[in-house]
Amino acid sequence: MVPLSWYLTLSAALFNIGLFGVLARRNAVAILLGIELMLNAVNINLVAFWRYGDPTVITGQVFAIIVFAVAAAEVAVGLALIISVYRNRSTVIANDIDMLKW
Amino acid sequence: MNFWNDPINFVSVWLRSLFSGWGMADWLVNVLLAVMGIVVLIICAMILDIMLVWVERKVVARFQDRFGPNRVGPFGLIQPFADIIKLLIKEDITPIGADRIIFNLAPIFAMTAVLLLWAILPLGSVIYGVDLNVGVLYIIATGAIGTLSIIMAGWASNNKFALIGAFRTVAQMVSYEIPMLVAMLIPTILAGTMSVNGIVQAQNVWFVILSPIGVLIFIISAIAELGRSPFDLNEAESEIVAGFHIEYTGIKFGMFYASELLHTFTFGGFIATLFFGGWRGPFAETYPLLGVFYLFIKAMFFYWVIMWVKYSMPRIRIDHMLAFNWKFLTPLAFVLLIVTAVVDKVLAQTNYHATGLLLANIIVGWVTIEILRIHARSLRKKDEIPAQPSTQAAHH
Amino acid sequence: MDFMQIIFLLCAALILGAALMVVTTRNMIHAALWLIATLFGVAILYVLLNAGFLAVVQVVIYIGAIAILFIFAVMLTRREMRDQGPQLNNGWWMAVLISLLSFGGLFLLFTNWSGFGKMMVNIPAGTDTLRELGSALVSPNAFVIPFEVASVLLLAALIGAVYVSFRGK
Amino acid sequence: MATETLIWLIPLPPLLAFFLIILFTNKNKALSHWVGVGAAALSWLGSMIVFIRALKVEHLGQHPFHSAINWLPTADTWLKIGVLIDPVGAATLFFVAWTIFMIFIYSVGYQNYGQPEGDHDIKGLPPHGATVIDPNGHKHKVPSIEPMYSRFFAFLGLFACGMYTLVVSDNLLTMFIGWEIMGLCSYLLIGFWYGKESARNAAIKAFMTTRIGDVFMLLGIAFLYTATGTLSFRTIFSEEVLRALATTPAFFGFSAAGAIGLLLFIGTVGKSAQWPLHVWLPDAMEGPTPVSAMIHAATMVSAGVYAVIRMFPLITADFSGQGLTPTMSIIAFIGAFTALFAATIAVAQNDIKRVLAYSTISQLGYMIAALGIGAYVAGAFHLVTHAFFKALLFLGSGSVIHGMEHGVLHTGDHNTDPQDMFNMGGLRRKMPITFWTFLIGGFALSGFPILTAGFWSKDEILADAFGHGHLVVFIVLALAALLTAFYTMRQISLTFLGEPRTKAAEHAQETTWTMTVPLIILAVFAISYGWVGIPENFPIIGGLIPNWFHEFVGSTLAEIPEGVGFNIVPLVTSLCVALGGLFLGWLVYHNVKTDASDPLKKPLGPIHTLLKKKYYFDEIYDFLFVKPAYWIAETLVSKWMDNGVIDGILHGIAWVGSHLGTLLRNYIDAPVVNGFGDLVGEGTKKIGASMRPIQSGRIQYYMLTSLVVLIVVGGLLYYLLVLA
Repeated sequence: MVPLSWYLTLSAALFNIGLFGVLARRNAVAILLGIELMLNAVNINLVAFWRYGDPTVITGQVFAIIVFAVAAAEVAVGLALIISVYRNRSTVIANDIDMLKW
Repeated sequence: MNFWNDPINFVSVWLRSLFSGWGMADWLVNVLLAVMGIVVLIICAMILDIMLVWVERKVVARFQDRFGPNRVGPFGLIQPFADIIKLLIKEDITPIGADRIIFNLAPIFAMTAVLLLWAILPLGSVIYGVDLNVGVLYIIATGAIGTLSIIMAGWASNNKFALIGAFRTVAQMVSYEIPMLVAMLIPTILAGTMSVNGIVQAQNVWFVILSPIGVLIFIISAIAELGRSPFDLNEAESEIVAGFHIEYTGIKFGMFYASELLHTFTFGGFIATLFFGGWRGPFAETYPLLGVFYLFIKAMFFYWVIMWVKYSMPRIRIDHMLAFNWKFLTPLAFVLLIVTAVVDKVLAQTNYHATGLLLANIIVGWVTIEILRIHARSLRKKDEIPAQPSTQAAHH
Repeated sequence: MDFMQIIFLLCAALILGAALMVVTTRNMIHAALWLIATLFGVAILYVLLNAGFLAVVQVVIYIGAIAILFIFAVMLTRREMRDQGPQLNNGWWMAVLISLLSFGGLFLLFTNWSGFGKMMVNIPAGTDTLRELGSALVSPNAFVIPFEVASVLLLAALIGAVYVSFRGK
Repeated sequence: MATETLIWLIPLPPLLAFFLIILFTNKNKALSHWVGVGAAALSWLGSMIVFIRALKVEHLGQHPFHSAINWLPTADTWLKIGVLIDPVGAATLFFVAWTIFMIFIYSVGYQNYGQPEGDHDIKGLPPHGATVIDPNGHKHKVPSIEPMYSRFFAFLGLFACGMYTLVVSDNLLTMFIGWEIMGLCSYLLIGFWYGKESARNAAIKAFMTTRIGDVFMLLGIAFLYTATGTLSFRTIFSEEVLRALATTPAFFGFSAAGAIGLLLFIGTVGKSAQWPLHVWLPDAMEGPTPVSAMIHAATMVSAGVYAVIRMFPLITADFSGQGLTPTMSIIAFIGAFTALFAATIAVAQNDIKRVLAYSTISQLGYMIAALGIGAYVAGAFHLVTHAFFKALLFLGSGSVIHGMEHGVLHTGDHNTDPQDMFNMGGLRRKMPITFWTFLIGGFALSGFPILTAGFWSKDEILADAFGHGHLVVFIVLALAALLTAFYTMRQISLTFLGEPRTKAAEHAQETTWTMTVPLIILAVFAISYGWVGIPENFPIIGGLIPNWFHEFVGSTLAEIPEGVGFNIVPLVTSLCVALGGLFLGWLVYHNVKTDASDPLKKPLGPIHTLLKKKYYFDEIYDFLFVKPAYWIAETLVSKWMDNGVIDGILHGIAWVGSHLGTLLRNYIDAPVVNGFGDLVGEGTKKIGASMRPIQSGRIQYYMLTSLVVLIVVGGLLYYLLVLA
């Protein structure tokens, strides 16, 4: 049987890979991809805790579902922003999108 | 228990004893049985698919007042095999600048998406791949994979038309998933479960009677999902040559083609399952193979209906397609869902359950038609306003 | 090393490998597709965790909607097929460092946690988790409020996205 | 409608007319004058109803029509305002209503309604006439309509409102309000032709002069209010209040009652143009003639006398019957003096209206004198009669002037003054109605025996004066009466008798009915009104008609004053002076040839000039008050006080301030405050500049930084909390 530790480790690894993506990728879309990875890691954790805790208490899954909703919203808005930025500045390189300084 | 009452189980028990007799590990036996079941199912599906090619060609020929294939074999029954051979021996071209891996993955995904559907399609009372308790969602999920395959194909071909086709497909599929899902929720509500087999079990009265409008919505959105005319914008020959599979040749194209046909048939099956009592019929309980037969008949019928629509309706414009979905189909679906839910709750455990739902559907339909009529009238009025040529000239 | 563990390890490998490809591959479309692979892996994990509903939803939402959206976005924000030039910015080694550090930190925390090596308990017979989930989502004394809030959030996001990316006629 | 309500409503219509005309109808002349005249008619109707009802009441004096409402909350009591109609009020209301109504009607004609627009008339100047071309092509110069016709009726309306308010009010406050409204209106109306320098000056003069009186009156009112805590007549005139006032001493040996009476009386002096504040009235003739009539006959001047009559109980509060109180003697003196003094001036005036003006002054003097010696009823009686015949005379003179103007326009020589009596003569044939009515008015004024109203009122005054043994007053008044008769006859003969002395006079013609009808009506009153006040004990006709007026008006007072016993002396005197004066006047002036100077010039010599110059009063006042006032204003206040002292101080302060400011700026603000501020600003800027690179605008660096911090802090915490 699989112990909880495996799941946690896996999710931690996935989370940090996503984190790396977020921090290191130049492309804004790629950054969003990283965020998706992190969210999935979180979901894995939630579901795992549900399953390894008391399965009759459904909270973990509910949280996971809400995370889905948040993820969907975040992607919709984020991509919309990126596209409109691309229209105006014709770039999606995060470091070139630095209008917001002083 | 004998073969006729429970064929699959009978076979599986026999095989299990056989394998364990050979001294296999349990989990290995399970895997082996599962694989065998899958293989058998896929093979059946494929053979059926091949026959579907013939059916398609025959029916379209009749629709178009032709004979169709009638040279190779009796009634041209051997024709599809000839086609397949032709496709197999054709040169397999991968265009320069194409994304090779994805380009090759796409048709496989397309086929996979269809075959995955068969996993939950209950052929008989006890004949089904798995009885998933989220079957209805599963259908949508596989649809997502179909979408994915098409967009992969469109993008990897490195071809404008392909890409446009892909875009169109995605727009269409993502939009029409919504009314489809909502329409599928109606049987879910009525049956109280998402498992497809459960829905079939619950259909002592065919759900088509309880929710005719739901059936219509489901069929329309299914056609859109399949990307068949009048919603075949992804391969609109007259506009974007062949859409997403413009660059495909040989068996890859064949797989797309086959997957489309099989997809259609499968959806016919699901229409039958969700609304027309699936495999149910006289003696289907006791003799499941009869159920398979019934389902096949019903599925064929709806396959034929879809073809009928395809070959008798022109393609509609993309904006019309989207507008039709967002402004008409989706709202109607939601209204219907709400009405159904309420009426179902109110009339549960009464004798008027069925009649009440039917009435509700009729009322909804009538209201919808009235609204459409009013709208159309106002539009006509707008058109009837005479335009002054002078101002027109001034404008141009 | 039993069957479950094998499957777990397989799909863990799939997940992590795909994820690594996601964050490292040069071609954005490939990255998106790799993301899909990862998501598939996660879906399988859900199945292993007896959360079938979540698995399907994962496929429907992530692959059917989000991933497709990503591919769209990538296609809309590019000039030609290939992405040349480095895909990682200059501070990537820093990012590596941070990620490793935080992973280490997390792992440290886990190991010091008592329930780390916990084993799976059997779901008591006759509990339909799907049914429970459904009722929990809509029962007033459970999660109806967060559920509604989430739906409102989605609507807001929808409108916002439309507004942001709307190119005025 | 209840009488009280009706009384409340009487002053309203003219006021409404005023606003209506000003705000809405002023573009439309006909509508305006209909509104005006209509309003006047309404008030007239109301007044008549009230008057008749008043007649029906037994002992109106004891229970008059009276209603009051709370107006101003004063501490714990209310300042009530209300309406009161007692016999005097009724009598006054009667003649006020009639005269005002007549004047309204008269104005329609006088302002040339129905005539064409003037050729080059401009607002603020009298109409210069218009040229019309008759069918056979001859050009005619005809009078043109007043450019500010509507405005005139609006002002008249306001004026009427003021007068009615004054008459019906039951307390000093509202009375004073009406009083002031009239003050304003007289200013507006005298300066109606504000284009004329003289009119402007006259307006200002009238306003200022009356203002002096009003100030004193206000003082009196204030004094009264502080003394009694009320302004309502009925409460003031109650026994105990009067006694209290009479007994409390004020100043200079005046009792409070006397002092208040004196102060109020000074107000009257201003309003009724008594010496020494008489100077404004003759100049007031600059206004259109109906205005003159309005101000000098019907309303304002009468208002002054009316006020004294109203205050009579107060003034005579400490009057024991013989031996006048100081206040009364002052009043009597001023009245008598003014009567004579004005009469003498009137003799030497040539302007038809000025003569009337001075005669007005002297007649008012009569009344005042009468009141001064306690002849209450006589004064009131003369007030009423005089109102009628003086209104008649003014309107008549207006009609004459109008006729003359017509003539002037016709002949077109504009250097003949249409108001100078020496340019007239022989108008009796040209304008018979005017002549006869004017004759009646004149005879009434000069007290033509038996027939006219004036005779009875004057005779009563003289009788009173003689009867109560104020011989000085009696003689003075008798002289004044003589002069009155004389200059009246002079006026009549100069105007109507003899031959026309100018072309204008030859071509003068009768005026329209709107002007003549009022004349006739007023003439009727001028004769008949006297008969209501014939003493019973008068020989022959005495008692044929009951002395209604005496009973009626007398009943206003607490105890009805005794009619004096009949005495032959005053009767003879008045007969003599009246007839003699008339005869002399006719004798001297019955045929004055063209361009002849005043026959009196030679015999009187310098005195005549003196009189003609009105005893140089204007000059004296100019020297005594106006010049000093100007000097004070310009030299003392403006040049020395204001420019010199005050500005000096201010400039000094400013100088100091500015220098102090410079000091502060240079030695505190610039180095310290600014230095600090700049330091802060610059410092912030520098810090910001050094910090700027941190804000690169690159999300990933932000995230990186925050994560580094997070990990460090997290590790630290973990180390501290868990490991340590």
